[in-house]
Amino acid sequence: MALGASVLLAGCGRTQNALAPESHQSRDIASLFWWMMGGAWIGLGVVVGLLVWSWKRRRRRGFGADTEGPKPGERAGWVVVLGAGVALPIVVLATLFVIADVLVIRTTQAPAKTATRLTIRVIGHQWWWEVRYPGTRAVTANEIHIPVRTPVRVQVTTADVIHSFWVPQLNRKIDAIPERTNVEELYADAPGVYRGQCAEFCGLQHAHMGVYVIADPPAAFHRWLAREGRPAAAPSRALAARGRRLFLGGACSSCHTIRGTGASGEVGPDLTHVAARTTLAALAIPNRRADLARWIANAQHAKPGNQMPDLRLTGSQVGALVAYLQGLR
Amino acid sequence: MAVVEAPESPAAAERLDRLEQIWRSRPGLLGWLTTTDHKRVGLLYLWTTLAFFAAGGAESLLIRTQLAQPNSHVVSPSTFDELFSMHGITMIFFFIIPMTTGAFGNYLLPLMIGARDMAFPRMNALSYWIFLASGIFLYTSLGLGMAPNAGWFDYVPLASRAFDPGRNVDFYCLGIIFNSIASTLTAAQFIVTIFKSRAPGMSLNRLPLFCYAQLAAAFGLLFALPPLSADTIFLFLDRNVGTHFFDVALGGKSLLWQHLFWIFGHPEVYILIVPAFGIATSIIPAFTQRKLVAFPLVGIAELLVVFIGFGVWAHHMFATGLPTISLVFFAAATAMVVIPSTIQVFAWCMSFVTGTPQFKTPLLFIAGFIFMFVTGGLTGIMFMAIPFDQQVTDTYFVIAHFHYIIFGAAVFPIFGGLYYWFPKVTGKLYLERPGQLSFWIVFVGTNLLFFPMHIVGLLGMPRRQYTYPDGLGWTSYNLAETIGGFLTAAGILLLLGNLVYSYRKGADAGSDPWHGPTLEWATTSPPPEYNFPVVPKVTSAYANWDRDDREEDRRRLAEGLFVLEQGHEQVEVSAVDARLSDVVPMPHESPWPPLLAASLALVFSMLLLRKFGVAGVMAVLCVLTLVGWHSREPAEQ
Amino acid sequence: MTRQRLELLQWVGLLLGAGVFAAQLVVGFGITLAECGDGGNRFGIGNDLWQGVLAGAAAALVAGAEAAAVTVFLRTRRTTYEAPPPDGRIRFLAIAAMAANAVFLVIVLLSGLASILGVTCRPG
Amino acid sequence: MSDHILAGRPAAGRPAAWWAMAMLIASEATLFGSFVGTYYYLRFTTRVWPPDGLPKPALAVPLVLVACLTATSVPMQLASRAARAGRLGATRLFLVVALFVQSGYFAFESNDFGEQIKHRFDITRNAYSSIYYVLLGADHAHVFVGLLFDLWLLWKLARGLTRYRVNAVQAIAWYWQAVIVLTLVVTGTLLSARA
Repeated sequence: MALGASVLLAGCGRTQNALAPESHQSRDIASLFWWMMGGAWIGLGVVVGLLVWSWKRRRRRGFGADTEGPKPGERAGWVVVLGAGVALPIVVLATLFVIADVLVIRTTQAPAKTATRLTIRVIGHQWWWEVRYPGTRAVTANEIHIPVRTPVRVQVTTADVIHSFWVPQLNRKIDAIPERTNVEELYADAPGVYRGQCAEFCGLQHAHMGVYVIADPPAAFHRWLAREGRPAAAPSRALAARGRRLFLGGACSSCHTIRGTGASGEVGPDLTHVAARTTLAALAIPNRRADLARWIANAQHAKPGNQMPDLRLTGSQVGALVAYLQGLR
Repeated sequence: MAVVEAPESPAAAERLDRLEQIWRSRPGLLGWLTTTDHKRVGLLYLWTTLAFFAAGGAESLLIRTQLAQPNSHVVSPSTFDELFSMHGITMIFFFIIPMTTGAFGNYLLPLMIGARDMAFPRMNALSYWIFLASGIFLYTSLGLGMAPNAGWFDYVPLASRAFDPGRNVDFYCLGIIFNSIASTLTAAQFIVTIFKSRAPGMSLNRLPLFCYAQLAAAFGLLFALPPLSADTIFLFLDRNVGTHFFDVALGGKSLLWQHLFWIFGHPEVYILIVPAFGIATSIIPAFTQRKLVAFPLVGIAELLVVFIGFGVWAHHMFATGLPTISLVFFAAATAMVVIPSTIQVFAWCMSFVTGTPQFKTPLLFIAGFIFMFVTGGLTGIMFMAIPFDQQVTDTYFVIAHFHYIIFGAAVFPIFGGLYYWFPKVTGKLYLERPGQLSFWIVFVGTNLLFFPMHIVGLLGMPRRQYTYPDGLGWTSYNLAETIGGFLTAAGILLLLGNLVYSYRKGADAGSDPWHGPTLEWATTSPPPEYNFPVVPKVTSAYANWDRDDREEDRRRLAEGLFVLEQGHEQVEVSAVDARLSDVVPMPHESPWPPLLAASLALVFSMLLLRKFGVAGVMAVLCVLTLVGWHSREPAEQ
Repeated sequence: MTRQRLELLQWVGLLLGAGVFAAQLVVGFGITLAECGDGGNRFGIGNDLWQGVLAGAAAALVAGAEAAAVTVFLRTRRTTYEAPPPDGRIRFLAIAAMAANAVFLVIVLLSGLASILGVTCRPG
Repeated sequence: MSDHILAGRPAAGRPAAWWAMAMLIASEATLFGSFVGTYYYLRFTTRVWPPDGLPKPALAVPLVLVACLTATSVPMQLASRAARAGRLGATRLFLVVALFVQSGYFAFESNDFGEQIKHRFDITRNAYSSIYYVLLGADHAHVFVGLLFDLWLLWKLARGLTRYRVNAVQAIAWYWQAVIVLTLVVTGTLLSARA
């Protein structure tokens, strides 16, 4: 099953390396960097060369000989300053400007309305990402599934402060600004899990606001989307059923939504299919039974300052809730 | 060739005595409290800024310790936020600007232009006292555990009351405005002094490049600070009065903050480094014994970099989703703001090559500065490529870039300058070998500290996160950076130790140990309170290398010409060509500057406590202080 | 040429280019705001046309400033930038202005060009 | 005073006090530039201006008042010239005339400021009201400071004319010219909401 595959992929080789591009946008940016870095090393080399040369010839003239009268090598100095300090850089920089800001930018800027068929809404919260698929009921968090080799339009907004949505292997970052809806294109060459993270300081847990973009083969993606749109499965086992009652009766449902139940809170992530995700708390901890139990027991331990209060639950209550949530695939 | 040593005639000796008596300042603590002597003000700035440097450094070492390992808990997330916010604010507003302008500028500017003091000595003292008060004001917040915690650029809405209900950001707003008053006064002071108080003959084509740099920085401060004040005023009103400048729900705009902040914030970067260029352009001629190559181009470059710096602000906002056609204006300016820097870099290098470089400690620091500045500059150029900027902005790549600039291009020359002018200020020589050792430790340390940041940035590590997970390839680099941080600190301690030891036990320096090019080397070390026994004759930008003019000074002293020993006076000249226009009486010591600063501190404290009525009363107190200040006219002395 | 004329040309060369660069940046950015901002687009400004006119005019003025500086530079051949004022200072500032205006000219042309070639109002 | 070195030299250029005031004005002008820039930034990024159906600013009264204030630039200039000519009486007279008009302007405007907040709309209403009152208030504050300058100056001149006070008259006249320009800019900006 594709999900299993992606979970597997999530386990290995995840990286945020901007120089390991997996899309044409990211690749253009990376090659832009390699060219600029080459030029930079040359420039630095020239300057260091001049300094070293001056050190080599430091004794050729008596110290203090030149302070009166004509300045030695003034003409040569002017030539170098005007040539290497004015003319050459103007030409090089103008060229770079045209390449980067007129040509390359066409691939990285927001896609034209007609360029994409799938649109995804990503909403930044302190400190997690809400993900919606307009036209479907699918709502998830911190894991964005996209079809591979398909241009996807991502609309980035925020529910509170400024965040910045950034998945380096796929594209440049785009800020989530209260007064605007920003747009960028996501495109993945190959199936896989691409790690991203909030890049704009957004408060206490800025460090723990990660996101996965999971590129699946189209068929698998659509299966996933269909299942993600369905309401939550009813618990089969008694313990899980008790967990469900606890969830709906207790504080949980006032902050979390589980479609198909009475729980419709808006503060925290939608948990309808929480068990299908690979991590919890925006990549802060893996989505395993033990970690989930620890998280429910005291969310402030793994991610101090986050919005989920310590509910002072007993061990058996936690166990029931875990059993219920683990059933929500 | 100090003129005051061994005056030829008894008449000259008698004139010097009269100058002594006219300019002598009060002994003891009171003398320092009421001083208007630019040299004393400069030293006060020096000690204070070094203290803030220590604070900011300690904060950065704590940050590095926390980040040395993944998932570590050396400090809590909230403490970490306060640490990096205070580190940025301290280093920028309370160390580098007051060090390069307040300390170096105040001490050296009048000496280099052959003046006896700044144009407005009491206002000069006021700048210092306000600066000190604002620093104490801001650091009180740290003591109260209410330090600014939304970063030094303090983006809204994170900094709005809804998401930051404490007093932290109010401390930020008021502290910044308070500090801006001091910087604005300094800026106005320097501009007027450079235009009006030069020695006759020092026309604009003979103004030392150090002064050009100070002029550029002063203009930068004068025009960059008001947008910041507007911004912080808006934020303070939003938080405390209920306005809605940044409140999106009621028509405000969060990007408004960013525009105004960066209209200040980018010129700010050049304001930080241009005075350091001035230090470099003073040290290079002295230790290559050669007038700087392409003098006019370097002079204009120093002004140009600040001017164009006002046109690049939105390159800090490339990721905010502004239209491409808006961004390109700032990208184009960002590309070309490089040219003034390339001009200067090659002028410096060609002066090394065509001169006779003598690699003593100050010149080593300048060579290191050129290396660091070029490295940081080349990564800076990359940000004009909008797509690349959007990829690496807000990552450690940017941290690496601007620390190469701010530490490499501003602090290295500061260290070089401390060594270079140490003999002038103290009359003692520093120890050369420990000095060179301190350079190499700092050089290796800073590169170990900052270079890996490029790599972790490209590996995707965002800035301002209090910790990071293992397994993303960031760990070893972060450890290296932390080691580099402590190595740098060790080098700085060695540097300071060298200077302290030399101050107490160093060999006698004489008035001109380096055969220096500019006028400060033409007087004794340390300089007398009246700086020069006569208003110096100036016919070139390297006045101290014109032997005939210095001869002329001795003749003037003997004949009693341009000695001004009748009163507490200095000459005033025409702004452009420095034609002698007037002899003006100068105010002497005054108790009012510290008093005014104190009453201003009361105003700001009351604003912090939202006691606006009381603040108004305190403002009246300020007005009364000003009336008292002007009750005694210099003419009536 | 009289010294007053040289003096005037020198200041024109030094200050005009700077002012024009600043104006073109602010106005050009303002046009994009007016074109793409919520409250702006009702002004119905055609970005490309306006940017073209603006950049063209700005470039012409900066070129004028450069010409003034060059003229002064040529007319003061007999002196040096270290000579006593006003001659030395006039030559000194003319040299400075020549360098500065070259930079301003490139900025104006690049930004004008890119603001026309870019896709209007597409977020960057 | 060691005037002998000045023998036969005409005083070249303006006094340092004038330059210092120029610096103050430059920084104040930039501050107002930021305010005005903010006003237009908000306007360009807001659909309806003024928003939320707030009333457009009144036209006639502000224009008349600003005209009166502008007129005072003449007596201020005359005062500074008289001072340079050493004519104490004339200086005092012109200053008093200017002060009279200026304080009238301030009295009326500050009262109107309070009335607007009370009866038209409050500063905490929205972003428009915020920038509207900040612009207006900042301008009035500068007029008020100018009044303090005038009073201090007259108090100083009561004890004769020194070179120091001549400089002060010039500097303060210079300040008023700038405040008048700022007032014109602010008024123009606020009235542009009617366009």
